[in-house]
Amino acid sequence: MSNDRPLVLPGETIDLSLIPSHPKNPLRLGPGLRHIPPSDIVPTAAGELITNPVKNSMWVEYNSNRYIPSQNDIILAQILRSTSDFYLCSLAPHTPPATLPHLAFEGATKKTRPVLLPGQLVYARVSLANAHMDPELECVHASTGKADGLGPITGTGCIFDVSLGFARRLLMARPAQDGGLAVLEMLGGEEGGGMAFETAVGRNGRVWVGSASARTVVVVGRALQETDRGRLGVEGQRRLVKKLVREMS
Amino acid sequence: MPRDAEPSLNEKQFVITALQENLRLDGRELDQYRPLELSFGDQYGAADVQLGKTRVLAKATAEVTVPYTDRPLDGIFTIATELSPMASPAFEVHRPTETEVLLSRLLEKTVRRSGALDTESLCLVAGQKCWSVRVDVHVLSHDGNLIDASCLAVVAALRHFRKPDTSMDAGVLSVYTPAEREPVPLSWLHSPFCVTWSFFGEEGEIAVLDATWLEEQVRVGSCTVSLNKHGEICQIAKLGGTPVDAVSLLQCTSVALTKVKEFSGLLDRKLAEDLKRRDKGGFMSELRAENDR
Amino acid sequence: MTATTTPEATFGVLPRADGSARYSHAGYTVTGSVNGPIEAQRREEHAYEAHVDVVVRPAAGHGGTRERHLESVLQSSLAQIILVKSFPRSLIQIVLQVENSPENDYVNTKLVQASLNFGIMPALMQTAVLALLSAGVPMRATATGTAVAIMHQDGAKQTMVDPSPRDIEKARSVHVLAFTSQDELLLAESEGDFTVKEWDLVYETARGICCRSRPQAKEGMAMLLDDESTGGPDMRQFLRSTMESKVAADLHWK
Amino acid sequence: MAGPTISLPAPIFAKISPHPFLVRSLTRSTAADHPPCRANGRATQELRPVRFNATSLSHAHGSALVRLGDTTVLCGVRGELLPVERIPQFRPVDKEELRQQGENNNGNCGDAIGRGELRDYDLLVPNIELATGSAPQFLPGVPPTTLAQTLSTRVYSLLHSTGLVQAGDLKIWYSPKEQRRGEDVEMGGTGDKEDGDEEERPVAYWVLYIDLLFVSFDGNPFDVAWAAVVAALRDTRLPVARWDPDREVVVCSKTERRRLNVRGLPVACSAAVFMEKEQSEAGAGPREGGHWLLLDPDRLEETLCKEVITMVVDCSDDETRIKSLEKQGGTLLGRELIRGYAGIAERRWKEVRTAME
Amino acid sequence: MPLDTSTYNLALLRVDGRRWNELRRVHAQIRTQAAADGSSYLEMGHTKVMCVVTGPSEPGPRRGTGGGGAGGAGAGGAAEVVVSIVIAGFSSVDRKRHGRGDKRTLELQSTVANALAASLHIHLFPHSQVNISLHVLSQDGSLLAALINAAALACVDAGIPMTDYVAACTAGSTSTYAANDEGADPLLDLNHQEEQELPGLTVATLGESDRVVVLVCESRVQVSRLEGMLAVGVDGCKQVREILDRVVREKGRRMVQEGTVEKGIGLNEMDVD
Repeated sequence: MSNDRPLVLPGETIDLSLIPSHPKNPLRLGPGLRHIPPSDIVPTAAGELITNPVKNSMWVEYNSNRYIPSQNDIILAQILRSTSDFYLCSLAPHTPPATLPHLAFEGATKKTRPVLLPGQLVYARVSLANAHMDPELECVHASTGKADGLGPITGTGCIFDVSLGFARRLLMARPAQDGGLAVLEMLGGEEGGGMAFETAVGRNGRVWVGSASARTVVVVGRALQETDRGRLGVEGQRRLVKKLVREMS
Repeated sequence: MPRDAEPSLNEKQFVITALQENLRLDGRELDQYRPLELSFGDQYGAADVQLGKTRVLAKATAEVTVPYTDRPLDGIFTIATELSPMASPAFEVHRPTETEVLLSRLLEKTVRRSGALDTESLCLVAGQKCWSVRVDVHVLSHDGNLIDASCLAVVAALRHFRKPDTSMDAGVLSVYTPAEREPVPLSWLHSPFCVTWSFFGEEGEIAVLDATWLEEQVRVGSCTVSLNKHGEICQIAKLGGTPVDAVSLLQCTSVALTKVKEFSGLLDRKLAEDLKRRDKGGFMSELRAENDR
Repeated sequence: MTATTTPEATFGVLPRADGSARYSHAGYTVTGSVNGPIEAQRREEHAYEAHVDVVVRPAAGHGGTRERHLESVLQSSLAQIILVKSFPRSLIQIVLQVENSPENDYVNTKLVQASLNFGIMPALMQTAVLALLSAGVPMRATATGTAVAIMHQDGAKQTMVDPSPRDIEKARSVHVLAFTSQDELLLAESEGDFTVKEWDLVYETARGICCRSRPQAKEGMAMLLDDESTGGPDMRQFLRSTMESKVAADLHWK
Repeated sequence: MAGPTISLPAPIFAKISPHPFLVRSLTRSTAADHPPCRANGRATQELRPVRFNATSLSHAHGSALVRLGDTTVLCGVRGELLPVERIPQFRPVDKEELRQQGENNNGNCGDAIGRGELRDYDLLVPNIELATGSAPQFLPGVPPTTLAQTLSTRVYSLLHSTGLVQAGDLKIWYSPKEQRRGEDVEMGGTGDKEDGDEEERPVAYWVLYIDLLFVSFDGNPFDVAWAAVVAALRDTRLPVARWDPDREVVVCSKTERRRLNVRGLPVACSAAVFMEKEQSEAGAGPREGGHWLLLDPDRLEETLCKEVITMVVDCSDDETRIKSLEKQGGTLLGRELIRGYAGIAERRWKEVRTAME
Repeated sequence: MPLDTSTYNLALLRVDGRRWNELRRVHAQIRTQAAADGSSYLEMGHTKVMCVVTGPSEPGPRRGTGGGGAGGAGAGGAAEVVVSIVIAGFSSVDRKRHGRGDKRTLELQSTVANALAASLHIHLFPHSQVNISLHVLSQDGSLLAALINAAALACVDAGIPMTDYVAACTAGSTSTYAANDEGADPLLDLNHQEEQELPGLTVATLGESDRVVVLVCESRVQVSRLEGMLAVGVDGCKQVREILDRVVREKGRRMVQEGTVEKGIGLNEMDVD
């Protein structure tokens, strides 16, 4: 492991040389770190310590399965039931339900609000998350009033569970370059024989794969899950895609 | 108690639509089992079965005790299945769920009532002392089809198990510690296995083997057939659910028989391998190896 | 002889749990699962902190009073290193399933035994910590533990690390100690017959095993693992190296 | 925290915010003349006086009533006969094993085996009843709480590890030397060698049922429970029993009674660590803020403390022997404090001994 | 079993004098308890069961140990069928206590619940519960079958819409599991003694179809015997269905005569679909 991204365990002391010191902007701590006044910064999880001198931020990179809501995350939620003025949704099994106001949809009014059945899926943003309250969701930009992509999910397709780290990689701007994830491109590209499908990735480790052909959905879903579980590199992904395409056709 | 989350509509619908095209989410054939792994522990009587993401551990133990008054000539044989929160937070300790009850009943009927273990051979002194053989089934990970996996684990554990050797002289019973005498295997009569079918569709016309947890949540009914390799049915359980055509049930049974033969072949092979592993170096050294772990 | 073995751990053995680890050392094999933070039951809900629930399940037989005791000991210790305040009203559930424990071949053991089993405590503790780490549950510190026995071999006292059940039977006194990664004494359980001086000796030995701090920890701790210089494995080093390999595997794409 | 301006009656203050209440009473002295002390008026290092009252029960073979402040425990010991043929896993101690053991732990030969018998045949059966309404949290008629189970486990294992009772005292022997006729008697179970009937053999054991009943509960249950067990055992007198080969039963003498020789006098001493700050949001280590080591904590204090320590010592011989040490739930008690704690335990031991005599 | 088979081979008559394909006398009544929403009493030979149905109604407090809940209660999309079975101590020759926690009883409960749930249109009653409580007064074999039949009748009486009757009976075979003799005949509707000595199974089918709702076999038997037994069982179920149907129509007619209901109502409910 290279020394610029050292391994840290909870409670270990981070030697000061690693802590970025930026003239102006304040130090920003990401997940896996906590600040003990006055000046100690202590990891709370086991992972690689990542620092970004430019943004003057640092965090601990690690993978896990249990999603803990944090503001502005894009997630895939499942409607549990509807109350008088909001839906109760689950973000992950066995966690307290999140609330999604009936009016938090694009152009929703008392009259024209989407009616969602228990078990339906919505692509939403976490609008409020803190330890002492149940999280709140929205399917619309509070400022613009636009849904831009959020909202109920329809059409044939299926949910596939992946690790949180994998979901984060899928959500990266350029997964292939930053996250070493080319599998989706390949499936769409010539390796996959140009399959036609769409995906919606939730921070909470759920990926929705939609396509007219069930076969495609299965292939894509398996490709994702096996890439995640098998921790495949780009080459491995290519081989996997070839294999799947061969099997399923 | 915290219920397990229902799958989303979207998932439910898709599983069905896929199955109608003979597709399963993990790309298996409808009558195909997930990769099955069977391994034995260092100690006698510990079997670990992995069926895809489902994982069951069975451990057999024996102790001398007093037989039941109504059966003075029989030993005691119990199969304990307590699902712990390890399998899923939905299971609480000391709160048997329906899943648990049905599972333990099935194992009871398949292994115990079918007389797989000769309980009379466990009697030491009539009415006074007998062996109490106990199998604990620990479900470590629950991704569907607990029944088949557990049954295989239980049978494997019991066939792998050795109980301390005993001798009777002049009406005096002595039980030897493993250090004194090598333990002896149980007297085993036949090896039954469970094969569980899950049914889908309005008429239950789609039959699937080794359903995953998601599939189990969507299925409209199931039927567990227990057989041994001699083609003896030990138990059949289709406990309600959407009605299924009688003829297709018969087909299920005959397919089950072939699967059972595979299982018992696998088990025999594994047992043989394990025996080879232990034999080298003789018994005491093998014990030491055990401790070194 | 068991003292010289090195501990082994594997992660992600239970794909459906948030975190899991399988740990085997000195003849004990324990599988641990961690789920959480999840919704807590009414009765065990705390307004300001997460409830840590520990379930210990024996390999054979139903858990009895002895398991309850182990659970309460582990619970009180783990609640100290987990940042419980950051997840109010929630539950962190730790289930420890004993798979294998060394058997004493000179006695026919009974199924239910009420007396404490000291040997197993470190294994349980270690498994729990590993599972918590793999679940990414925020923690104040990690912890390492070990068991030490004081034997009287032909008149001479001597300490023995990770004693086997047979050793424990013969030992004058048996001790279990656990330290946090800040070298604080987290847990100390002893029974038998010993003096303060002897306990000091035990403390030193245990500390040597649990908190051997190596500045040059970065490079090749694999070989450091099984050095017998201090009689016993270097637990902290072990913890670090195992986590290192896990993290490296998780972040292979970096 | 209630500032000096607000004045609340102490009990209410204690109810609504126990932690600050205790902190306050520990930090500021009520009167100029005496220093700050615990809410219960004791100094931090001050223990409640312990009172013993032996043979309080007429029917038990031995009993004791122990009071420590408002914690009161009644302990009754009752012996019941267990013929060897009723022990399924009975296994007579064979000679060469005896010898082995003898070599292994020189001196106390056969001791380990004795313990083995006690454990394998469950000859000591402690049982703790908390659910007597002894305290608000223990309502009658509920299943045993974790605390009750934990306590009985601790008592059980301490009973065995200290070797307080010896298997020898509980064994009932039969020597056919003077009684030849016992020979042809079919003794199912006494798995002995051919020459078994020649030499004397054990025919039965006493099983000691040690029942502990919490009459009232105000913290520090283990110390009291253990003291009660020891006192009750010292008080125990078992009727002299022998094997009657004609009737093939064990007969007990009406008049003759033999007291157990209880080995040593182990005494438990517990304390709890009270933190000035409850673990703060930032989760900053417990190091910050003051702390007190509260000896012999009462119920209120126990609810507010996480870290606890219990040390069992025996100073009967010249040198202090520690029989058991249990420290958990915190990281504050380090090596030094525990070292020093031994001294406190010794002090306790002396008090208890004088109280017992 | 020598006893049984030998006598059989002589006269092709069974211990109780029946032929191989003969049902025992089935006697059934519905609307036995005026107070209940639906109720029934059923005898198959000496096996006697009574059943009371309440609901569909507001779900009561959830029972802990899987009291045989069936139907999509989780989603709240359909009614939950909850069955409770009480086996009277005097019901069998040796008076043994069946505690509520008894796993065999729990299994029976969930079997009956799931069997009924398959034919009842519970999806019409979301967020509600159908409580079926069964009392076993006397046991002489074919218990599960009797329970299912009684429950089916009671549900009809309660007027809960259903696809068709679920009718059940048992079938056996004169061959012991070891002997794989082809000469073995299948038997219909086993009594207690036959259940003890011969392999047998319980079948429940939906209406007149050959579609099997319940198939329970608890004894060792050659797989080759299964087909024969199943065929006989399914056929038996049809006979049972006829009997149940007659009982219901009979009762319906009498009610019309007595004017307790206007013509039509009592009966229409059955063919709601």
